[in-house]
Amino acid sequence: MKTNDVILQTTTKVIFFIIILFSIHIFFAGHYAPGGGFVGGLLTSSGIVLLLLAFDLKTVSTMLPINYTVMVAIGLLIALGTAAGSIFFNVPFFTHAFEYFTLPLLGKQSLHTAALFDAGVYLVVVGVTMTIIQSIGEDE
Amino acid sequence: MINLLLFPILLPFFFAMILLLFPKKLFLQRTISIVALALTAVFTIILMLKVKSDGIQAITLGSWPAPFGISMVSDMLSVLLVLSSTIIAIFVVWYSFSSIGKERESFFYYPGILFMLTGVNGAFTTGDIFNMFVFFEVLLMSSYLLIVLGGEKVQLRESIKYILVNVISSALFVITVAYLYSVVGTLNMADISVKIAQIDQPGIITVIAVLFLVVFGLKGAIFPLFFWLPSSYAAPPIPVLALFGALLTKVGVYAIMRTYTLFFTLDQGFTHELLMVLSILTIVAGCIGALAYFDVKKIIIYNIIIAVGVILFGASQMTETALMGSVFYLIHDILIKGALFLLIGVIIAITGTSNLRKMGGLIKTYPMLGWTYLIAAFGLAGIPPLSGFVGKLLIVQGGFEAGNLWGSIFILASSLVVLLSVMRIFIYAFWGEPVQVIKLDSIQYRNLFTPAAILVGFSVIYGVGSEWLVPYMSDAAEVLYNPSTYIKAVLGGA
Amino acid sequence: MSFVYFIFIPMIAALLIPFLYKKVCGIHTGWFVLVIPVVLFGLYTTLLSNVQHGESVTSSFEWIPSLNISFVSYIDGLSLLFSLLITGIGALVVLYSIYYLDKTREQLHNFYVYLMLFMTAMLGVVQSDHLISLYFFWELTSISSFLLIGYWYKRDRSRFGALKSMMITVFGGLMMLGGFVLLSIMGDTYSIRELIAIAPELANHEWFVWSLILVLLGAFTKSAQFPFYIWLPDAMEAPTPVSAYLHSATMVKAGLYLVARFTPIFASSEWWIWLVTGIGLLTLFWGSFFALKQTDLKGILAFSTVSQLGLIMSLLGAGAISFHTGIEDNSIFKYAAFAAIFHLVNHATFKGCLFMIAGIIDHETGTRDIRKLGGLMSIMPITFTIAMIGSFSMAGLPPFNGFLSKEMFLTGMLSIPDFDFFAFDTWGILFPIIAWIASVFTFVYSFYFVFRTFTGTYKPDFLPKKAHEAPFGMLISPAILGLLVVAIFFIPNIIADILIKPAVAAIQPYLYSSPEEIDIHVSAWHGWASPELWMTIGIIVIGFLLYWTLSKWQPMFEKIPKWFSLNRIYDKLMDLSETGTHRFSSLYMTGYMRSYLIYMFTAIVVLTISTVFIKDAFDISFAMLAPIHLYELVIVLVLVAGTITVLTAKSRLTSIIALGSVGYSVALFFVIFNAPDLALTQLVIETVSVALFLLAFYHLPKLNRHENRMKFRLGNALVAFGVGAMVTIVALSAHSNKLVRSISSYYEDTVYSEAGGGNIVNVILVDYRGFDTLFEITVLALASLGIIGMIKLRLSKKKEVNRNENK
Amino acid sequence: MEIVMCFVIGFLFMAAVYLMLSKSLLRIIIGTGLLSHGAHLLILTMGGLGGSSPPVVAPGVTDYADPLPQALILTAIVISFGVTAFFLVLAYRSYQELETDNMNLMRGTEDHD
Repeated sequence: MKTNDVILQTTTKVIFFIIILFSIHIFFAGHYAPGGGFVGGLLTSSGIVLLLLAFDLKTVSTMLPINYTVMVAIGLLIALGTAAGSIFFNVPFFTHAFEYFTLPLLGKQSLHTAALFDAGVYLVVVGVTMTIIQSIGEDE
Repeated sequence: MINLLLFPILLPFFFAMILLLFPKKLFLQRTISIVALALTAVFTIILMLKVKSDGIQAITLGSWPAPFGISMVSDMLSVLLVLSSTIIAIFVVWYSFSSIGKERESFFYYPGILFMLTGVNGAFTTGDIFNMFVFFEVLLMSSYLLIVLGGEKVQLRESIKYILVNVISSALFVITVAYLYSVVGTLNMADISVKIAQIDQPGIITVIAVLFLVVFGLKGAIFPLFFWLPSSYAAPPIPVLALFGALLTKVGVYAIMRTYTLFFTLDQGFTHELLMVLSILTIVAGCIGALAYFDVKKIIIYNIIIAVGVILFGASQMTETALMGSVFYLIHDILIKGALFLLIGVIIAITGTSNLRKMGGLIKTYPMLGWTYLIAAFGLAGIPPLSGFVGKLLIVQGGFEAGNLWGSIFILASSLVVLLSVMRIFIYAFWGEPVQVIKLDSIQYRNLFTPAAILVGFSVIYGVGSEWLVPYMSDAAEVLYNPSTYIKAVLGGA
Repeated sequence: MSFVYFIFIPMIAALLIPFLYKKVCGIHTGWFVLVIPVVLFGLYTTLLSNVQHGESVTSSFEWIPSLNISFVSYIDGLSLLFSLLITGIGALVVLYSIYYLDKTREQLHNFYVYLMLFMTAMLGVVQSDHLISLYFFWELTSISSFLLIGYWYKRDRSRFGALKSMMITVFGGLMMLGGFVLLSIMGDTYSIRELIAIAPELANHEWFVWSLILVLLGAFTKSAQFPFYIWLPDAMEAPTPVSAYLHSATMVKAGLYLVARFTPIFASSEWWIWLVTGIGLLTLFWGSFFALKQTDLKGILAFSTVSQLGLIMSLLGAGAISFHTGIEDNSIFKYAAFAAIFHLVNHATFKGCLFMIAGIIDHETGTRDIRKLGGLMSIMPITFTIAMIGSFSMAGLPPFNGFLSKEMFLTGMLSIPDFDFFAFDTWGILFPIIAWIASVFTFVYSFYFVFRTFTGTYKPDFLPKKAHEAPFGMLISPAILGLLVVAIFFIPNIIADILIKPAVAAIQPYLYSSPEEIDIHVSAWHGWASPELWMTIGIIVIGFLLYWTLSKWQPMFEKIPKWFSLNRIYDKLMDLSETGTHRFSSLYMTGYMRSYLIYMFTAIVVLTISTVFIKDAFDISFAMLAPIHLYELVIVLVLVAGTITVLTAKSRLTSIIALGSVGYSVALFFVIFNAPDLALTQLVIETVSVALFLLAFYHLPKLNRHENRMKFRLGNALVAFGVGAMVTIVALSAHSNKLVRSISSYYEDTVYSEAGGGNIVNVILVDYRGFDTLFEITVLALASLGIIGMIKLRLSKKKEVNRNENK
Repeated sequence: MEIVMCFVIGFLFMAAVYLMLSKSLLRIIIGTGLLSHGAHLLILTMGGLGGSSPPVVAPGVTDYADPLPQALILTAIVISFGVTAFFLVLAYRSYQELETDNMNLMRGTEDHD
């Protein structure tokens, strides 16, 4: 069993990074093409689940020492914070701001507060999925 | 501060997130939640005064024009409901300090309450029908959390039923919104009202009206959709029960009142007649249950159902008097139900049982508790000058004005059953031969009794000081009776 | 002076009582309390001269001015008479209670708080001109009476009696409120005076009779009229001072007051005359007859009170006839109202006195059971004398005040057949006959009460205590009342001028504009030719014979079958309210979720589908449809097949996987209907969900064994089919009724330019409707918090551990 | 196609309700899963299934599928995911505490006397 695990674990690590990269891509694509924080977050967590399958829970939690509840809270705070920023400008809540830029290589891009909001969504989704899986997994 | 009306939603929301960061620090959990609620109350009062002076507050989020973004609307009705919900939450949290237990407190109990308040306040404030669904889900999900928290056998068993019913009602909510969207192509509530008026409420809209009644009726526990409520509500600990009993059904009632005064006003001969018949049957069902059980929790729980019937009866009359009565009664019921649940919580803590037949003679050892309970009971039954009276009087009057003689007389007669059911608690628990009681230590007793008593005090002030409330109540009823101001505030112009 | 505030004096004083009770232990709390009624009595006497000239005193304070709800004190003759009764008898009762209730053994503060609360309530009832404040005080009397009856709350009978009286009187009160609200809508005012002023207009209103009946329900329940009287005998569980005060002299007369007060409004209706007179007379007879069945002294007095209240009620009804006959023809009807008030005063004196006597006997012998009593005359001579005075007055003998008013009553009843409206000329003859029979029984029970107690043989063995004369202080109050009983007989016309005529003028404003106009003179002697005299002689002779033979026929009461009683109806109702509702409720509150779901689904389906057909809303339009492609049908088939597999799967694993396949086909639908975001999300979510299902499932190995296919149940299938049909029907109709263009083109137009995005769905999610998303992730977060709580916090385990440790 | 979909959705609802009326907790939860699938498809159908391209802005395209229902569905999907997860764990905990997944054995007493 142990030797097999090593192969599995190594491949998993590779796949994990691929998944993470892909999920980040999906996340950023969201505003213009299908994707977004939600799907991105789910993909990331499935990557972590893969790690969980290959290693045991303890190893993963030392590899990724993350308190997922806090992650959820921070995600929510980011999302709320983005939306609430508009309160300080006395415009309706959730008013976003964006600007188009033309960058070398990447062409026309935009910088958008909505992306920040989506990042909050991303964090919450990862946090939630991992919390659920972790708590069920820890329970014997 | 054009975002002021969002504060009652965002403040508890924000603080709930903060609380997630350190779940085990109980002192901070308690302090922050009380501070959060107090802040919320302060901002709600500011908002209420603003609504009073400047009229309906409305904002469409994201700076989009009205039907396209999500509109939030604070009219007098919703701000009053938000205020009373916040007040109830404060007292429930205070009561929880010495009753809910450290274990629950360190597993997101306070964030759960704050999130629930977020959902409740959001549902009262939103001006978008799909957003209302989302807020419903927030408050439901927090209620799932709270009802099951602790994982006792009864809780698990009853949570399953509770969640199942709510999953069904949520699915129905979604499909009903979808039907409505198919016909009128919009989600903004003011806009829906305009569109329905344009197409003169064809039959399909009436069908959708009935579906909405069903959806909100499931939440509000009207006949014949109330069956799930009694045993589910009896499962969680008292503070949670108080919160549920005071607030959750009221959200359903509010939604019925809102949709039936804003959307479906053109076929009242059918829709409102149906609402009236169902509300009367609701009262009957509640009365039967309130008399059938010798369990203090059950008695008050069934009284929730009776009150829902009374409020909706008023709403179905569509006269200005009756609507004002309904608003009066709605707020009264939030306060008095909260108070009563906390009081019977004290009784249960003292006697160690909720079975009336095992109680007796408490008036000798706990006289203040007895008198406070009696006042609350009379308030519930609508004895003047306590809080239930003015609302009931106006509902009855409005019913007569609308020509529903029997209905109004029936409402009056139902007060007798309410009185009988709550007096039974008084007679069995406080009178009679004293039975062995658990000796509560006096500090704990005081900590439990004080919030309950103050809440009863609030309800007394609510009744005696009705004069100060009338301007607010009549503003609230005015919007229901004549929703054009609501539409104007959201869509502007027109 | 603002008399409206005086109403609240007892209530405010009540707040001080517990304090005094605690601090000043040496003195009986009653002495402090006594000051209040005495002072108020004095205050009200100052109004006597005003009222005699037909003036009235009004004062008010506002409660909810925006709804026109306020407290208005309006003191005219009628109100003043009652106010004086309330404070006067109140003072005597408090004095009596000082000796009756032991200051060491009883919780005096409670007693006096209730009593003062009651005094305020009662003053409020008789002075309120405003309908709502009248109702307020009315309910307050019921509540304080409830508390007083339940004063000895450990006794079963006290609790029973308290609840019974409250249920019946509050019911009446609620109905009365309904009547009031109707009146206020009809007349557009809450003021009784204003309503009286426009009474003729009200009479034509369709709700007039409704309001009349509802108001009468209030009056009848409070004044213990047939068939509502049943609470009064049970109210005798209250301490005797309370019975004397509330349940004979004052509270039970609130109903009479109400009838008197509303006579000017309702007198025009034959319903009013028939109901008030008829029910009154029936009650009179019923009470007097069943008084003889009683063996408890207070029981006899309770039934006697019922009967006397009926008497007064019937007189008030007869008095209303004068509205139709007018004053000119000098008919006898105008006497009726006078007689009613006169008897009301007399009754308060002699009945109050008798109750106190009953209390003394109870206090000194330890029992009220008339079968154990007897021969007390020599032991308690003073008590006996006072009792004689009271009883003879009650029996209608001279020279006591009861004789005078009884004569007037007979006069009134005799004249009823003369009235030629409303079929009184045919049925009216019954009235004097019933009145006469009832008077005979009245005579008998009066004798029964006094002579069975005081004459005959003394039976010390039966008595819990050794009997002796009552202490002096306890005798003062009944003695004063006894003196009044005699005094009124000799100076009836002075009393009439001061008290009664002003009250009558208030009842019959359509006859008199001021009390001075009332030309009624009370005399004890009407000459040999008067039929009243012969009736009275008849009453005495027959009554004496019946009393003589009482022991022969009294057992007859036992023969009346048990089920034949109104109390049984009340008991049945209460039983129904406990066990009946419980049994009924258990029929449907089964605890099975399945049955609840079936009720609810059935209701939803029936409501919705019948609305569809009633409103003729069903519609299928073939316009605007998307075309059907073959591959779409294939996915439909896959989805249906997946669903059927879920339904029929034997193992749960199969159904989970089949559910997954349904989810994936939904994702495919999203693909073909141009919803890539949805498809992506659905795919990922479906995967995670199936994983979760399996994870939860994986943890439950032991349940795997007894798996089997779902049994087909027709009931479930029908309900399920109904729901499916409903969803389809409404969906078809809704889709065929796309009456308004959707708002979504706005998003297509603005997404790039104003929102800075390209994926419209995503931009809606994070921008246009970002608020939804914010709370949608909150729901997710909450779910995870809930899950942590569920997994980690297990109080039931902990409880079990605790329990084991305690063992 | 909408008409076909209406029937498919009705069928899903029927199956869901039938499962919910069964006594096995797991089947009931599966039922709620079917219920939400039905509801999501219904929202899509009610928005109209026409529209020749996905609602992603592209040059030259005018006939987009209605984006609003899609956004609503996305919200609804996420929420029902949360609820299902919660419900599953609840079921799992109930098995542990009550040692059954039979709803008929989870009656609970309505009476306390």
